[in-house]
Parts: sequence; structure tokens; C-alpha cells
Amino acid sequence: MDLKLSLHVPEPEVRPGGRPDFSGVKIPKAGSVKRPPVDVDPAEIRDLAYSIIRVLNREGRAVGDWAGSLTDEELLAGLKTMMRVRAFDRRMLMAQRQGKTSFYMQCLGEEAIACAFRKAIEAGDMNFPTYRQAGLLIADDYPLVDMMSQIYSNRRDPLKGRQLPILYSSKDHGFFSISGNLATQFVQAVGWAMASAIKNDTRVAAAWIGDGSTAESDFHAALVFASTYKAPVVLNVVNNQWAISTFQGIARGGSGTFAARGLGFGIPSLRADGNDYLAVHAVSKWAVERARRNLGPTLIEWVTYRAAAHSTSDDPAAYRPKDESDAWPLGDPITRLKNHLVTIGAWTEERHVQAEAEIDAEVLAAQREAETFGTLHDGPGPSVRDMFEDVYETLPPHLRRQRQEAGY
Amino acid sequence: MDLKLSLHVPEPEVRPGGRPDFSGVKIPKAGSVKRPPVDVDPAEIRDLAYSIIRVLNREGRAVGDWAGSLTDEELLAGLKTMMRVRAFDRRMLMAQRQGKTSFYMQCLGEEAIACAFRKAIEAGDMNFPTYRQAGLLIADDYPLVDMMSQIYSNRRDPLKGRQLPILYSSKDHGFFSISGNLATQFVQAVGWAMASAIKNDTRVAAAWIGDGSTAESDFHAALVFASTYKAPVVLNVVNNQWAISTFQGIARGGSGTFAARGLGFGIPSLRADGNDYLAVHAVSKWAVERARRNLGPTLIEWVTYRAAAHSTSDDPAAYRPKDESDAWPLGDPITRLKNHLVTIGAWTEERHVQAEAEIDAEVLAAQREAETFGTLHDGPGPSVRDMFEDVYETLPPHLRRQRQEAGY
Amino acid sequence: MPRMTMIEAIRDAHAVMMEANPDVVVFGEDVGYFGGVFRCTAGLQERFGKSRCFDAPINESGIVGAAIGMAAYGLRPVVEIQFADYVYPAYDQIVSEAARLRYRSAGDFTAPLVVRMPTGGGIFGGQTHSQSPEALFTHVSGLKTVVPSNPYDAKGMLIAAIEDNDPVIFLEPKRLYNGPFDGHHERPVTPWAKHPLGEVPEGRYTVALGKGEVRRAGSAVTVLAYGTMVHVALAAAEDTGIDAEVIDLRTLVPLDVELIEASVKKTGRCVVVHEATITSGFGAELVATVEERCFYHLEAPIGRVGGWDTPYPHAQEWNYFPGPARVGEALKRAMEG
Amino acid sequence: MPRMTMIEAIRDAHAVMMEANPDVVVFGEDVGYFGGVFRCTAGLQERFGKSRCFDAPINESGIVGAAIGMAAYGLRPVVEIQFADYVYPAYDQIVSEAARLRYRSAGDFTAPLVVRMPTGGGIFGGQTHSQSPEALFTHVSGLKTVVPSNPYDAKGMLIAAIEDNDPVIFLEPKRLYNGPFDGHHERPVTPWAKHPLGEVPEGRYTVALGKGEVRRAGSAVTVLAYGTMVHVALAAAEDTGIDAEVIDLRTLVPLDVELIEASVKKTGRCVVVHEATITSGFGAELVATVEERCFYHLEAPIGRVGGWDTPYPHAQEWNYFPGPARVGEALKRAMEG
Ligand SMILES: Cc1ncc(C[n+]2csc(CCOP(=O)(O)OP(=O)(O)O)c2C)c(N)n1
Ligand SMILES: Cc1ncc(C[n+]2csc(CCOP(=O)(O)OP(=O)(O)O)c2C)c(N)n1
Ligand SMILES: [Mg+2]
Ligand SMILES: [Mg+2]
Repeated sequence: MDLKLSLHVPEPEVRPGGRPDFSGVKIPKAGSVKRPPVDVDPAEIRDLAYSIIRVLNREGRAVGDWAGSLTDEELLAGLKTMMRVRAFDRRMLMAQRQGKTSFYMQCLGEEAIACAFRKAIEAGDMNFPTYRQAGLLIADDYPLVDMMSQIYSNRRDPLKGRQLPILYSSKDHGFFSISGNLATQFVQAVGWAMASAIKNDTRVAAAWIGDGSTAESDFHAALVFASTYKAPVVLNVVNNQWAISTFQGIARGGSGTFAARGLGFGIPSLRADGNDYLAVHAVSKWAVERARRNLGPTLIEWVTYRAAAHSTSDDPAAYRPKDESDAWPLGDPITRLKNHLVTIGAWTEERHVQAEAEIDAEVLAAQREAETFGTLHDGPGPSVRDMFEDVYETLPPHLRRQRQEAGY
Repeated sequence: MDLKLSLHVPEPEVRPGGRPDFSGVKIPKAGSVKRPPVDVDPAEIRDLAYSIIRVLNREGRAVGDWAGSLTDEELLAGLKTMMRVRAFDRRMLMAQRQGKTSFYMQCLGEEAIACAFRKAIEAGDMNFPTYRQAGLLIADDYPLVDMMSQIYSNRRDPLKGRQLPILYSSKDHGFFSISGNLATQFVQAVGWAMASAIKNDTRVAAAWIGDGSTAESDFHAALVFASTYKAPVVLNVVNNQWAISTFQGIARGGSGTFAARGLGFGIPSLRADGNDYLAVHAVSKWAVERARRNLGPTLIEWVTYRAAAHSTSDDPAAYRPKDESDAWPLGDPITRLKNHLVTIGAWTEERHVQAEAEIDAEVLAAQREAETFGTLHDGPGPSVRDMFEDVYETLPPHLRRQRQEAGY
Repeated sequence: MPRMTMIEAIRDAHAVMMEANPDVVVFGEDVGYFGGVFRCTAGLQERFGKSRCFDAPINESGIVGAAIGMAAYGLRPVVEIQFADYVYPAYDQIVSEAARLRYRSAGDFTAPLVVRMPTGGGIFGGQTHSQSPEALFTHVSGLKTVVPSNPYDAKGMLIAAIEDNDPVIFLEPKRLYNGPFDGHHERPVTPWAKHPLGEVPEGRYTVALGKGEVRRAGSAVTVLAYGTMVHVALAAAEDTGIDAEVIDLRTLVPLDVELIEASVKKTGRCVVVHEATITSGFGAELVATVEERCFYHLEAPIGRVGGWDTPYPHAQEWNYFPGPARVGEALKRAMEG
Repeated sequence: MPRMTMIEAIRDAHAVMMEANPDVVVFGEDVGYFGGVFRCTAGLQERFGKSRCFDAPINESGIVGAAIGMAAYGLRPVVEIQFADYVYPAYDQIVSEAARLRYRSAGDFTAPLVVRMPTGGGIFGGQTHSQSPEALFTHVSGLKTVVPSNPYDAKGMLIAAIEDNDPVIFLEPKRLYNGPFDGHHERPVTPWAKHPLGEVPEGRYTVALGKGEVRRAGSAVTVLAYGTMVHVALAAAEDTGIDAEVIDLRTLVPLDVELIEASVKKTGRCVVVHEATITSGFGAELVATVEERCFYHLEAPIGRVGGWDTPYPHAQEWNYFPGPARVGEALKRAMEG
């Protein structure tokens, strides 16, 4: 045999200096993908893992089977929530640059996913999020001041200064403590859902993971467990095209899509436009209903784009064209929803500008309030005593001794 | 919402006391599954993950596209190899019962898979086996005496008494050191194949795993890496229906087949009759050729049945009907190949009986020879000095001190 | 009082707790229908139903990860890792998740789960059925790590572990399952039925986590041991005739430092013993603790006996296992020092 | 001689070895095109091509598992785990596979690979960018575990590690990447350019694994440290005016016991220091080793300073980090004892 082997290493189409090119991303027309009944046989909808469910068309109209899951007021509320998330990100990014905290991560461009999903679940349901789903909290009216206090590790910080900024936790708001270790939450969500099923409860779980993190093994563990026990869980993959500097082709390999990963498990697997608030809501609803009706898990790949840097420690100019974000063919979720509301006459450009100012002011006021409790390097923060608490339910003797040694 | 959730726990059709029932196992007619070209687009052969490629029909004839990969002499040699494997298992099982070693695992009923696969690869290729592929060694003429010496942990044991019986290793025979930890070898095989591609070599790797072990996370790691780097590797899943006491439905969950797991990665995924020596060889050849031609990985699910206990520590009567093995619809690989050879006039019942006796004698002679080097509890075994060697390339000071403390 | 093997005691602890608390669920590889490869969960599925006790896919990370999710929901999962040697795939879930959930969420979420696993050697199990990985857990803040040495403790500690609101690593010395094993492998095995600690009360009782127990009072030297090594240490004391005080630590974290300190201050000598490889084993922590607290009372270097720093070999098992001869040597050295 | 930061020294070690040996391959998360989140592999892909240096999927078990396969083939993979905090998913491949392959196959297969990972705190990285997991590797037979404390050693030890025929865990104290850090976080950072150990020869040279180095000769007390803590210990000696002998262990397994023993026998006092949580940390092993070998020379209890037994907190970082004040206290206590 003469043929020599060689290693294939996937590469993105374009690198810095090149012209952004998304012509390879096949985008079906809005409204073109059918909406199957929730109790469909998964084998019959395998094609949904290779398409993109979209509701908003270019003209800003909601079209097709998946349209109509929300009223105009609900849509307007959704728009404002997304604007609030974006204003929050902008403020906190700035606060980090000003040295008020150590670190920050935005969800710029991905706001629709968490915000609309939150509206498809109920109080009592539980999300197992990653660090880009702050929208789940904001859409559920979790106090911005508390979020900011966590970011500042100040003395109001609900997590007592222990966690890296944005790794929120709120059981009351159905938001599981975020881990810095990727993918671990995916199978925990399945376990939570199994528990709900074991207790003959009605609550469902939602798991969240990034495109890059689907490569982690706990993604597999989650799919195995979810498929075996038909757990009432929605498995969300947020494909924002990038994992720090690594494009999604490295995690995805030869498969067409991330949604396709679910097919080998017999799990209904859908792909949807993550920048389309209406599509996100409708598809989420479908999956949540399946879970609630004891029909088992659903895998959803949300197609979106990470418009900002990975985190404040990252500069994407080193690995992707600067203007790639503008070239992203699915547009911006806020602009798209705004256009839709303007098109249907439920909103105007003027009111939008005004709302922007109001929301900015609201976020700024929250920030001012949060800062009265201190920022990372300014003001008495959480106590050193707190550093020794909650390792165990009760302080064991060796930690008591250590606390004493530390002088507290 | 009134509906209460409940946990779904898959169960086998039948438990001890019940009547074995394999009517749910859909078995396509031999010869009915087409043989695509090796450079086929994986998307076009997704159906192969849900079928079973078979060559030998009920009449003992080789039929269809996949027939004809071996000459009659090769088939006869294959038959004898399988008989040798079976005789070996029988002898060693008895030896364990006689207390000559601590533990043993048979591959009864699964002989065709490893034996025929070995004939589809070349010297220099590397297998990363589990504990049920002893056939890979025997088909490659690895000395039975060495295998037995390993099982006996005697002073000829190539592994110096360090490994549990049957966890062989032979680089020269393309047989990677077996690990007691399930699934780890699957991604190692992919790494080995990547190395071959990096070096522009022509050698390919083969990974082996059981149905139950596909649930392990390293199975996922292997698929991710194989799919991303298009590694020249054949990914073998031996579905023998059981994982100790756990039926394959627990690992498989809602998916139709284990082969289907590959689809989400864009890896060509085939399902084949593991009890049909001809099918195993033809399908293996196809996959090996793909790898060798730098076309990337192939996943193969070998459908078979674990006819014996999991190991000498197990008694399957506790969890499955005693006669389930006889009811297994794909029959016995040795009987089927023998019948084929008799049918085509290349073999007779008499010669078979005679061959059986010869092979038994051969294995017995090997056993006698192995026992001259001792058995686990009888005769000077590997030295205690050896216990301290090979932890590192050279003995570090702390191990020298410990060896001295041990008196050696 | 009923007599039980350690297996029966563990099974009984499960049953008592599953009966008492509908939130207790049990799963793991082969633990459902079959009842576990060591039979520690036999009969539970039949008695409590498939959603309380079930078979899991072979994915240790999934088993522990799912258990964490269940615990966060409010259940009390008790999971079995088939052999301690197979816990490593679950290590991230244990270390990064279960151990830190309470801390990182400031008590918003907790992970009250028990991870049971057969541990230790002496059964010709080779490298992957013999390991003692306790030190890999004792280094991790947020975990409790326990090792019972007899049926009475096994039941009482398992109940305590299930009732505990923190994650507990529950290591079961498999060589003790059917009878006390003192390392004299050449002698016939005594069954638990003939041992006082094989008497196990019915129903619920607990053996507090964090408390050790003196198994043999003595004045010459203190031996710190746990699991199988407790019995080996007792045999060594007997064989050498040295009046050793043998302490069964039972819980490694949090450690019963008072008990240790009092004993060593009394005897002035100390030997620590475990099956795990010596370097960075839990014995090192014990030596460091004793050194710090009893420095001025020590009359000889603290002896340390453990498995050699090699993978666990198959055929050389009895040269590897720290049996009564090696422990006896250490006792003698401690008396000479 | 060129001046390098620790990052540059590590990058250079890669380049030297990739140039010298076509079997050296480098991969990990973000290490290919981008050159690593800490830039330790920057430029390698461009220089040596995509099949010698490439991005890996985010699966640490896969990264190490594939590296083991490559090493078994005959390559010399050097892989990066993005932060030591993320090594746990790979723990099984490291512990059960890389560490044991030579032993279990009696040398038929080996796993000469290097697993590099940024370790330690001091960067406000919180629980998952600050850990020091060395003790979880030192307990595992078959692994070598090393921690350089400066650019010169980093390059020489990384080359030695790549040339070594056994698996090496290579821990890089990230707080030292750009300059020596002595724990005085309130003071401006000195760059490596101003430090003698920032002078790094071009080309190939090695710093032998298994050898420690005295960083400050002294007669009053021996301090055993590694990584960032070497610099903290030096600062503590300076701050307290105690004439400490500061030993930079560099390699934890195999440990340079002779060097330690000679020093402690000379000073009669000893303090061990590390960033990792105290309980079952590598300090315990150091204490046990010193106790055993120097018992009759010790004039005071061996001091042990480490991170508190809690997860690594974010805001309380400087109360958690064992800085010069805490080490200084330990030195004083050792002198009083
Ligand atoms: C186990 C583990 N490995 C590596 C990392 C480092 N890391 C943090 S985020 C990230 C990229 C994740 O990408 P993706 O899943 O696509 O999520 P995104 O950031 O795009 O939302 C990596 C590699 C980590 N946090 N945990
Ligand atoms: C990591 C790990 N977990 C659990 C085990 C225990 N174990 C050994 S074999 C086995 C069943 C494997 O079943 P399968 O993969 O179907 O292979 P088969 O025995 O049927 O050939 C189990 C659970 C192990 N060896 N390693
Ligand atoms: Mg991403
Ligand atoms: Mg099987």
C-alpha cells in the first residue's frame, strides 16, 4: 500500500485578516420547518437536527407553524428583558475595566436564548446553566443589585465572596449554582430531572452547555442517562460558533450539527435560530411540554454567535476577523425582535430609544446601589470567617483551629 | 398540570424463570444489505446503523454483496482458530476451577469477531482490545503457552505476575496491554491512529469496547477525537447483550442500536452479524480499507451474545433465563462456519470431530508445558524483585529502599 | 441480637434508611435487579421498587453527577462504585462538584450523597480490584471520608452517612465483607458470626462520623489504623506480644484528633498503618498530625507501614500486602527507637 | 544570555524539543492557532505545522487518553491542561493508564508523555483557576511530579521531562509566569528580566528531575518549598531575619531526600510550605519523611504551612494564600520550639 496517512485538523474558513464568510451556513427560510406533535416518534423527525427552526422572516414577520406562542405584550416584555441583559453586560464590563472586579463574561448576541427560554418554563423548574445564561435570572426578575453584588464580591454578595464573578446561584429562581468546570452540570440536570420523576413531581429540568463543551465527557453521560431513564429534561446546546479561540469545527468534527449528537440516543433533536426570540420560545415550549408530559428528554441546538470576547481575559482579534460578528447571517436578537414589533405596529423607534435610556438608568441605579456595599478591592468585603463556613454543614474541629490560626 | 412524572427504568423482556424471547430482535435476511463503496458519503448509509449485515444464510450458503472476501482455505483456517479459542477457554476455565489461577473470562459464542477481524488487518496495525478478544492473539499465532503462563502468573509469565489473568499484552502481535478500567483504551486507540497519521505512516488502529462500556465517557472522547481528526481507526463495539447482570437496554437507552451512536459524529456506522465469520471479515475489511485510505474512522456494532458467565466470579442464572443462550437467533459462530464449509464441500463432520480432538490435544499439550513453569499458587512464581521493577524506567531511590525493606 | 456479615449489615443499613425516608434512592452498576456484585443491595429493588433502587449505565461520572442533581433536588442518593479502582472517572464530579457545592452556593444547594465503594486488596484482584484511594479524598475539602472495619460500624456509619448533610465517601474493605481478616492469609478465615462486632442491632442506630475507637487498650505504642489494617494491627500486637494500643480511626476526615493525641501522649510511640501506597498516603497526614501535636512526647520516630509504591500486583499479593509480619516489625522498631 | 519570562522559557523548551525530535507533538485546548491562553505554545503551530501542534476538543480525558495512544505508538506528546483545576476529568487516564502502562505490560508499552498545567493561585481566579493538585499525583506510583519555580528551571525541566521515558506531571505556578512573586501582593511585581534565574540559555540543556536546589543557605531552620512558595519562603526569611535554609524541591516524586535530610540534620528545625490545602497535602509527606529520617536531630516540631482546608475563595484570596506573614510565623514558631 503506497498511500500515506495524514492528520486532518479542521480549520475555520477565515482567520484574522480574511473576509468573514458564512456562506457555508445553510439557513432555511423562516417558517419552513414543520412543527411536529410533541409525542412524535423521534425517528420521524431526524431531519430537524439538520435544519434550523426560524419564525421571524426578513421582513420582520412571524411566520410558519412555530409562530404565535407569545402575545405582543409578552414579546415587548421580552424585548425589554434582552435590553436589560445587554445594558447589564455593558455596565459590568466597564466596571471590570475600572478594576471594580476581577473578571467578567458577557452574553452579547445570545440574549434571546436564555430570556425566551425562561418564559417557557415554570416556577419550580430548575436550570443548570453555564456562564452565559444570565438572562435566565434577569428574565425572572432576580434583583440586579444581587447579581452585581456577586460580581463585586461585596458584603451583600449572596455567595459571600467565594465565587468568581458571574457564577451566580439562586435556587428560588430555578438557577443552579454555576460551576467553573465545564459540562459537569449537564448530567446533574438529568439527575435532578430523574429525581423529579422518582418523586412523581411535575417539575422539569433544563441543562445548558456550549458548543465547545459538548466535547466533554459529561455531555455523553447526560445523554446516556437522559435516554435510558427518559428523564424530563431539556438539553440545551448553545452553539455560538466559538470556544475561546477554538472554532466549533473542533468540537463538532465530521458531524453536520451538534443537534445530531442526540440522534444516536433516540432523543428528539432540534436545531433552532437562537437569535430569534420567537423561535426560541416556541421550540423551548415544545421541549418543555414533552418533558412535562413524561415523554422524555429533548436536545436543542441553538444556533447563535458569540459577538463579544470570550471573557475579559480574551481578545478575539487574535483568532477571528474583527468584523465577523457583523457578518453573522442570523443578525442580532434585539434588533430582530424590535423590528418585528415595529413592523406589527406594537413598537416604534422612538419608544425604543426611550426604553433604552430608561433601562440604562435602571441598571445604573442598581449599580450605584450595589456599590454602596463595596466592590472587590474597595470597602470591607465578605468576612474572613465566611471563608471557613459552608465547607461542611457544621464547622469541623480542624477548620475551627485553622480559622483561629487565621485570627478569626 | 395534573400529569405526574414517573421514572422509566428499562427492563429485559425476560428474567429467570421466564421463556427466552428474542422475537424483538429484527434480523434481516443474509445478503440483503448492500455493500457501499468505501468512500461513500456517511450521510448516505445511515440506514446501515439500523440493519444487520449478514453473509451466511440458513442453508449455510454465503450470499450477497459482502460475500467472497475469503478463500475456502482461509475459512477453514478461521474455523480451526475459533475452535482453538474455544478449547483454550474450556481448558483455562477448568484450570481456574482447579485453583490454578484466580480468575478467568471466556469469549464463548463471540469467537468469530476477534478471529475474523484479525485476518482483516496487517502486521503493524494495533488493536486496543478488551478482555474478550483473546481471538486476536490466537488468530495471530501468539504462543498459547505464553497466554497460559500469563493466566497462571508463573515464572514464564511475560507480564511478571503483575496482571490479572487474561489481561495480556503483546506489541509484536499488535495487541495493546489490556486495562482493567473499561473504555480507556477506546480513545487511546484513536490517539495511536492519530500518531500514525501524524507520521504519514500506513498503519491503522482498532479499538474494542463492550455494549455496556459504550456508556463510559471515554467512548465519547474517542468518537469526538476520531471524528475531528478523521483518525485511521476502526471502532468496534461488541454487543453481546449483557454487561455482567445488566442487559444492553440500560446502556443503549432509547436509541435503536449502538451503531447509531456514531451517526451524530458523521462517522460511517455499520451493524453486522458477529456470529457470522464471513460477515465479520468482510465488514472489517471494508472499515480497515477506509482507515488505510485516509478516509477516517468507522464504527461497527457486532451483534452477538455472551453465551457464558461474565467471568468466573459470576453466575448468570441469577439474572437471565438459563436457556437464553440456546434461543439466541444468530446461532453459534463455530457451528455456522462449520456448516457452511460442509455445505460447500470443503469440510466434513468427520474431519471436524477429528480436528476437535487434535486441537484439544494441542491445547492440552500447551497447558502441560505452561504448568512446568508453575501455576499461581504452585511453584516459584515471578520474583518479588519484579514487583518493584517497571514502575519507572529506572528504579528510583525510594523504591530501592522499599525493595530492600521487603528483603530483596 | 442478630449476627450479620459486613455485607448483610450494609444491606440492612440501606433497607432501614429506605424504609424510614422515601427520599433515599440507591443505584449503581448491577445494583438493581441483581443486587450488586458483592450483593450489598440484594433485595432492595424487589422491596422498594425500581425507581428507588435501579441499575445504572456503566458511567461513574454519570452515576455521581446524576446523584448530585438528585441531592440538589432534595433526595438522598446512595450510589455504589463497583470497585474503588473505578472511581476515577467520577473524580471530577466528586472533587469539583459534590465537595464544593455547599461552599460555592453559600448553602443555596447541597449535595448530601453517599458514594460507597469496595476497597482494598487481599483477594487476588490485581491492579484494578485492590486499590485503597482514601488519600485522594482526604485531601479534598468538603468531603467526609470513612472506612468501617466491622459489621456493627458498617451499618451504624452507613446510616450516619446517609443522614449526614454533606457528601460522604464510604470505603468498604472488601476483604472484610465476610469475616475479619488479620492478614494471616495462610490460616482459615473466621466468619463474622464468631466475632462480637458481628452482632448488629436491628433497626436504626448510628455510629457517629468523626469518632475513632480504641480496639485494644495498651501502653507501649499507639497504632493508628482503619479498615482491614485494624485487624492486622491487632494480630501484630498479638504476634509480637507488644502491648500496643490499637485505634480504629473509622473516619479519616474529620479526624478524631483528640483520641489520637491522648493515646500517643500516653504511649510516647506511634505506628501508622494502611494498605494504600505509602508516598502521600493518609499515613503521611497521620504522621504530620502526631508530630505536630505530640512532638515532645515522642520517644521514637513514628513508624509508617503501607503498600509499596507500585501498582497493586497480582501474583505477589502477599508480598505487597502490609501483613502482620511487616506491622510487627514496625512495632518492634518503634519500641527500640 | 537571553532573558526570558517563564512563559517564554516554556515556549522555548517546546520549540527546542520539536526542532530536535520530530516525534514531539503538542496539543491541548486553544494551544494550536492561538498558542494557549497563557501563550505558552504561541508560534509553534506556525513553525512546526498543524500536525505537530494543534487545538484539541474540550475533553481532558480525551487529550490525555489520545496522548497515551500516541506515546504507545512512539511519539512524545506534550499536552496542556488549560488550568490544573480542569485535570480531574483526565484523572482516570493519568492514574489508571499512563502511570501503570509500563508496569502492567512489563515494559512492552510505555507512556512517555508530559502533562503540563498552570497551577496555584494569587490571580483572583477563584475556585477553578487557583488549585494546586500536586498531592493527587504524588500518591500515584508511576508518575513523576515536578514544579519549577523560575524560567531557568522551567525550560531545563521541561526538556528533561520530554526526554524522560515516564509520564511526567508538569505543574507551572501561573503566578510566576511573568515574574517572581513572593506573596507581597501589595508591592509592585518585579519582572523576570531583573532576576538571575530569568537568564535562560539558548538551545538544549536540562535540569535533572529528582534534584532539589538550595536557594538560600542558612543554619537556623530548613524550609522545604516548591513553586511560588520558594519565593514566599525567601521573603519570609528576609522579613523575619531568620537564617533559614530554603530548599526548592523542584521535583516532588522522586524526591531529593538526601538534600532534605542533610539540611535538616544541620539545622535541626524544619518548616514545610505549599499552596495546596493542608490536610493530606504533599507537606504531610514531607513531614513524614523528615520525621522518619531526622527524628533524633529535630529540636522543634516541624511546621506546616499551606492553604486552608476550604475551596479556594475569590475575594478572600489574600487571607487564603499562605503569604510571607504566615510563613514567617511558622519560622518563628520553629525557632522557639
Ligand atoms: C473542564 C474544563 N476545561 C476547560 C475549561 C476552560 N474553558 C472555560 S470556557 C472554555 C470554552 C467553552 O466554550 P463553549 O462551550 O463553546 O462555551 P462558550 O464560552 O462559547 O459559551 C474553556 C475551554 C473549563 N472551564 N473547564
Ligand atoms: C471503569 C470501570 N467500571 C466498572 C468496571 C466493572 N466491570 C467490569 S466488566 C463490566 C461489564 C462490561 O460490560 P460490556 O462492556 O458489555 O462487556 P462484556 O463483559 O459484555 O464483554 C463492568 C461493569 C470496570 N472494570 N471499569
Ligand atoms: Mg461556544
Ligand atoms: Mg456486553
